[in-house]
Amino acid sequence: MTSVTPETVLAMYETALTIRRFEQRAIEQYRVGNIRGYLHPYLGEEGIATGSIAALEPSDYIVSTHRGHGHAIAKGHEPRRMMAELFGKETGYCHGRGGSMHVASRSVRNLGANGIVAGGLGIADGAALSIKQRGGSEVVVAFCSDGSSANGMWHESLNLAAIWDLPVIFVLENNQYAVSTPIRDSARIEHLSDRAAGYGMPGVTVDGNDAVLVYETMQEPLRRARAGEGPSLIECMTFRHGGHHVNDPGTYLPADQLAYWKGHDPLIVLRDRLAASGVGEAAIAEVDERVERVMDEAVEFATASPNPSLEEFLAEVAS
Amino acid sequence: MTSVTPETVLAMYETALTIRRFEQRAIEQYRVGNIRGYLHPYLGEEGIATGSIAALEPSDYIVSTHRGHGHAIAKGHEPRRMMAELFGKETGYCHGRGGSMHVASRSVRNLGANGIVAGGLGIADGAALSIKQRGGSEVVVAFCSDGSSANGMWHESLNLAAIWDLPVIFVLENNQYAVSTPIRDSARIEHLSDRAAGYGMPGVTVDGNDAVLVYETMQEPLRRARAGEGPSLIECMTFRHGGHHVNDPGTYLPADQLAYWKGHDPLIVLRDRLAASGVGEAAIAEVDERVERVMDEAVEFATASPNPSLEEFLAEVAS
Amino acid sequence: MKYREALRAALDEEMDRDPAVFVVGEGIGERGGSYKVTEGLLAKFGPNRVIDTPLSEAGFVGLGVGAAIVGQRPVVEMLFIDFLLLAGDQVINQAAKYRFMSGGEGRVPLVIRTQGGTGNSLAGQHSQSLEALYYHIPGLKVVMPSTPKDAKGLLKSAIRDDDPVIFIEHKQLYMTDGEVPEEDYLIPLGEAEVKRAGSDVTLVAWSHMTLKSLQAAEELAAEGVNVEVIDLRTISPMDIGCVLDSVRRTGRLVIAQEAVKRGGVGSDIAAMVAEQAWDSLRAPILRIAGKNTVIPFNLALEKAAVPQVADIVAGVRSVVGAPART
Amino acid sequence: MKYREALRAALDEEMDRDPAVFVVGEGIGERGGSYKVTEGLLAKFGPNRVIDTPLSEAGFVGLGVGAAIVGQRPVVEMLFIDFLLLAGDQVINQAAKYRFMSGGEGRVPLVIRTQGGTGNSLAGQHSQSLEALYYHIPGLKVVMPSTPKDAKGLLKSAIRDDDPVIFIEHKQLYMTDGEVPEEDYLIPLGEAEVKRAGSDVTLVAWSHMTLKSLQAAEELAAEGVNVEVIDLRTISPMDIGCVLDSVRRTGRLVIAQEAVKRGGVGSDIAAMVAEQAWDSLRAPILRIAGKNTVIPFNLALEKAAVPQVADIVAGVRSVVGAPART
Ligand SMILES: Cc1ncc(C[n+]2csc(CCOP(=O)(O)OP(=O)(O)O)c2C)c(N)n1
Ligand SMILES: Cc1ncc(C[n+]2csc(CCOP(=O)(O)OP(=O)(O)O)c2C)c(N)n1
Ligand SMILES: [Mg+2]
Ligand SMILES: [Mg+2]
Repeated sequence: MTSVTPETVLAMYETALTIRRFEQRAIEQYRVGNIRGYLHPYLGEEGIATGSIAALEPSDYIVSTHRGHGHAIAKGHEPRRMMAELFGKETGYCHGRGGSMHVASRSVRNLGANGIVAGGLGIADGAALSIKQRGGSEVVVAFCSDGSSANGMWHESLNLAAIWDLPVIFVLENNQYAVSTPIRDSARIEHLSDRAAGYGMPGVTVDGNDAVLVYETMQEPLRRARAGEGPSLIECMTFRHGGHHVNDPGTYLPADQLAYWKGHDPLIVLRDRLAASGVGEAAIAEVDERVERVMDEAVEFATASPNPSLEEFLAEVAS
Repeated sequence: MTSVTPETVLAMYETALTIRRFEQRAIEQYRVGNIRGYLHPYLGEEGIATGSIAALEPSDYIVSTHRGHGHAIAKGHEPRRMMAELFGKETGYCHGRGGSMHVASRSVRNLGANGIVAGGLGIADGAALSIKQRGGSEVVVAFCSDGSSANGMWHESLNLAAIWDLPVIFVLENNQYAVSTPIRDSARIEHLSDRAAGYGMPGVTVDGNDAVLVYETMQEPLRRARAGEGPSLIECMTFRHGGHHVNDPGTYLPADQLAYWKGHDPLIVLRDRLAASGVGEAAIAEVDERVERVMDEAVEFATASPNPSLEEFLAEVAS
Repeated sequence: MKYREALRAALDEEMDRDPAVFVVGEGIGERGGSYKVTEGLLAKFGPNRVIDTPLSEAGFVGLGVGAAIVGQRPVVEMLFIDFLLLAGDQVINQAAKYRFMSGGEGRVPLVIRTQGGTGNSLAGQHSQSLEALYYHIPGLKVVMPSTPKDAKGLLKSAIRDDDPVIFIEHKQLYMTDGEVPEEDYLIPLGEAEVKRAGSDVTLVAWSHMTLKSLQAAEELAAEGVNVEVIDLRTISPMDIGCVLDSVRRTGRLVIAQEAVKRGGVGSDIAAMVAEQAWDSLRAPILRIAGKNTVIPFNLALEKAAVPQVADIVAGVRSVVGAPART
Repeated sequence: MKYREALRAALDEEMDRDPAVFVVGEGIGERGGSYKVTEGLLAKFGPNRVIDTPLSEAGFVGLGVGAAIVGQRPVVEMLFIDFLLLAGDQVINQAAKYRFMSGGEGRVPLVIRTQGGTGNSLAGQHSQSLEALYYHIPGLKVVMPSTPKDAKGLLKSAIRDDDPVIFIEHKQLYMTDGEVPEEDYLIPLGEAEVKRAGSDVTLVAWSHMTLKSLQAAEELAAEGVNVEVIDLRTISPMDIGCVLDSVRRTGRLVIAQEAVKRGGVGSDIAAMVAEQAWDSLRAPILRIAGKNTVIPFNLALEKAAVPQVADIVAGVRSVVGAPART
């Protein structure tokens, strides 16, 4: 266990809050018709991306999911260019061609969100293999979900990483539902992390809503990976604050469970951590204000940005 | 543990010997050009199909593999029509259209061999689901291989069977090699049966070259399945007596390992079991003779049989 | 009745009629499916015949194949045709080939219901038109209805068919309305329908493109161009005879498809007609199709990637205007 | 030099030239691959660049995609094109779309080497010709060389290409012999080659069918029929210009493909030529192709399922004999 400095906790708080507010703003913009398509909010799960990515170096890679805004922001994507992508604008990370489910950027080593559940896990292995081939010490964090664990790609990717000692950390975000299907209907085991043993890799289950705990839990897997000792699986328990996507009311989520997890909100947990590490309200208020400014600016930027050029697109695809 | 009667042991011996001699005859026929394509001998692995299928009722189903002659013969396919199929003759089980990798028959409830490793496991789940839907008590034995355990289909099929309590028994034939790749290079665990825990199903590893032990090991999984308590995984350790297919010299197989397993030949083990249960040489000799006759007849039948009608085929596919 | 309601009625009636029919897919039970096609079926038929699955696409398609082989009539719902690629082996190597490889003894009465197409800004992995992939595979039938009436009658026929059928719906059709007969009826697989009679040019389409083609025909009628619109309804087996008859009368053929032009079904139609109605053709065959691109997220780009009514109108005009060869 | 040796030489040279190039697949190391293409590479380049994988087709194709995205140049060997269906999502939804969906920033310099075709009595799941499936997908290039020289030059170009390339070999070609230049050379993707010049009729083929077409041309020459044989070599991007030029001279086109006719690449060629060389065509375009069947195990049936030299000869005769339209 590393001791986490107050600065680190405050930085995590800022990351988590940025994700929270980004999602809330994105939903607002969706409601007024500025954003279309699928939008899968990370609301309630911020602790995982925040804690796990805070433990990384900028040179480390991540592979994201369909619920990927949190991963991207934590890895350093600019909220304004993220928002612009959600708007489908030319200034977005994918020049409006990818949208929410395909945000990616070399600049921050985010290998990409994915519209196919588990579809990015092989990509994570491949990036990790190339690190190994080049003798590098970077790590790939592969975010995946409870639903993905039922998919063959999840199995193949964990096994390949294990047999080749690839520097991958599989961070499984167990929000306990795949759309309306509870994980207990998709797996007959208590902890998905128990599957790690079947690949001969360490697996652990932790509270994903405690960013600091996630951060600390990352340390040993990171050491292992950088030392060439192979992959690990970290299952982070969490829960959505709402529907599967912006148009899903999510009424199937049990009220009591939802209430419990909303009470155990990652931001509440972080505020307690801040208090415990003696960070004052003033410093927190400063962060709160900065985040608001960044969000205002992000929405303005996205709104003011031009659409992609139709002519350019038609030229690209001529034939 | 059920006590196995001498009659049962003798019947298993006949099955195992039939498989052994069938494969040897098929290889002879391949060498002289009467059989073409891929032919994956079951030589050395006879104990598994023999013991597991001896424990079944005729109404139970099996799903087979690319190395499927043993499963088919044990389930009751006629050697002559099997041989005819390998010859590509009209009298074969698939009228010469399928060949060695696609032998199947409703009559004995063999849902089919498969050219795609792990490709039949979903089919096994589906047959099991329909048994459950109809309230039947039949069981599906899904044969699979060490190589198949690295495939996503293996994972998905075991998990679906587990969550729905399907009456499937996954019999994993671990001959320790996938062509020239040793299983230790494909899995970082001691026993593949340890993966069963990840699906919440019982898993066990046994000596696959001891047909009687395999037969006994089947009893509890069969009870579970028939009682609607769900699937099980039985890993049966074994080893090929030669190459992956008839044209593979298999020189990569370690000599000492090969020697050990040849000494632990399923037929030798069965002969010891026969001796132990007091079955006399006369009874055994009778079986040996009968098997030879059946094999002679099978080769004669296949040789004398007509090829499929080209006209009929062209009519079928007209368009 | 709405297209999605017609599909639901077909499932409901067939499940009533035959206990071997069941549905399986992601979120099709309590939730009623992403497009609400299976709504209410769980309550009526119970969890034994309306089954929610995990995200194991290859697994549950394989499950459908196996259940079908032993006599059930599974209707597997694949949320997006894009995801059917995860079960490519099960569809193409298993379902499509089992009958032939077993020497004709084995049958696979499996229906895979799925949907494709653009229009909802779902980007590259949720908007494809991939019918050509399955059209090319011996052993598969491919159905792509454009109206509620066809959807119901064809789905019922697909369920009763003894071979695997890929039943492809379209995102933009679920909420469309149309007349659906009161009485029980079937529409046979492999029969095209002339959705609008005409004499100047034959316009062939299927699925959502049929609706766009009919709109185009309306506009062209105003210009005095008399377009015959044929809806293939089933693309495999294809009712090419219906197309040939029409072309022999009109002498001109335009094909409108949402899928990418290269290697699309339209190319096959063009090749067959050019081969078999050679002497009747008075102008080159025109294929109006999707552009050579991944479907973009941005709405305007997405629209530009696939044929719109205006593109069809312009295309037909150019063919009708072309100097006739006699 | 044999076809398989030419492929090996290409891999060897590119791995020497660029440390980012590596090969991964089933049994390609010590064993040298089922068709012995990678023999000797493990000894020379070591296990870090010559990697044996378990039977995790989707996994190791995905691995190739990921390695390519971060700058490696993986050459993934898929034993049979039939098995590539297990990685359909990785090829079509991931590799093919990454560049576009990332707004052009991401590139996937991945080569998937695989092989297809009939001739070895391997039955339905090991004998398919599935190039049409990948030909239809924007973002993929598809190469199908017929000679050792082309195989080497095209594989080297494929490895240096920054987009995913499906490189399809043929079972019957590995042991074929041919001249291969001593010096280092490349053959650009997307260039067809006139393998035999002629004036009476254009015969288009690719992969193994090119060899059968050249034999057919020989036989026809004896009858005084002068056949121009074009080997597409790359089917996507396709050098349709080469075909059009030829047809404009000969006025007649025959296409020979091993794949099933329905929805095959040949239909696309026919449609393009009928559209763009309409006035030059003096007879209907003939497509000679595989029958509408799963490939049978029995040798005689297998032969009957795909075009043989005699079928091509007969087909070309019928087209040349057809009354010319002027
Ligand atoms: C392979 C695949 N199957 C199905 C879908 C449709 N889909 C998108 S998200 C989702 C639920 C995923 O649940 P989970 O994997 O737990 O991730 P979560 O949404 O809870 O973060 C489904 C079924 C998909 N995108 N990809
Ligand atoms: C999905 C798939 N991948 C690869 C192959 C080619 N292949 C056929 S058998 C085989 C080895 C299989 O080894 P294993 O699964 O252990 O079965 P065994 O041959 O040892 O019985 C391979 C790689 C195949 N048929 N299917
Ligand atoms: Mg979830
Ligand atoms: Mg094995």
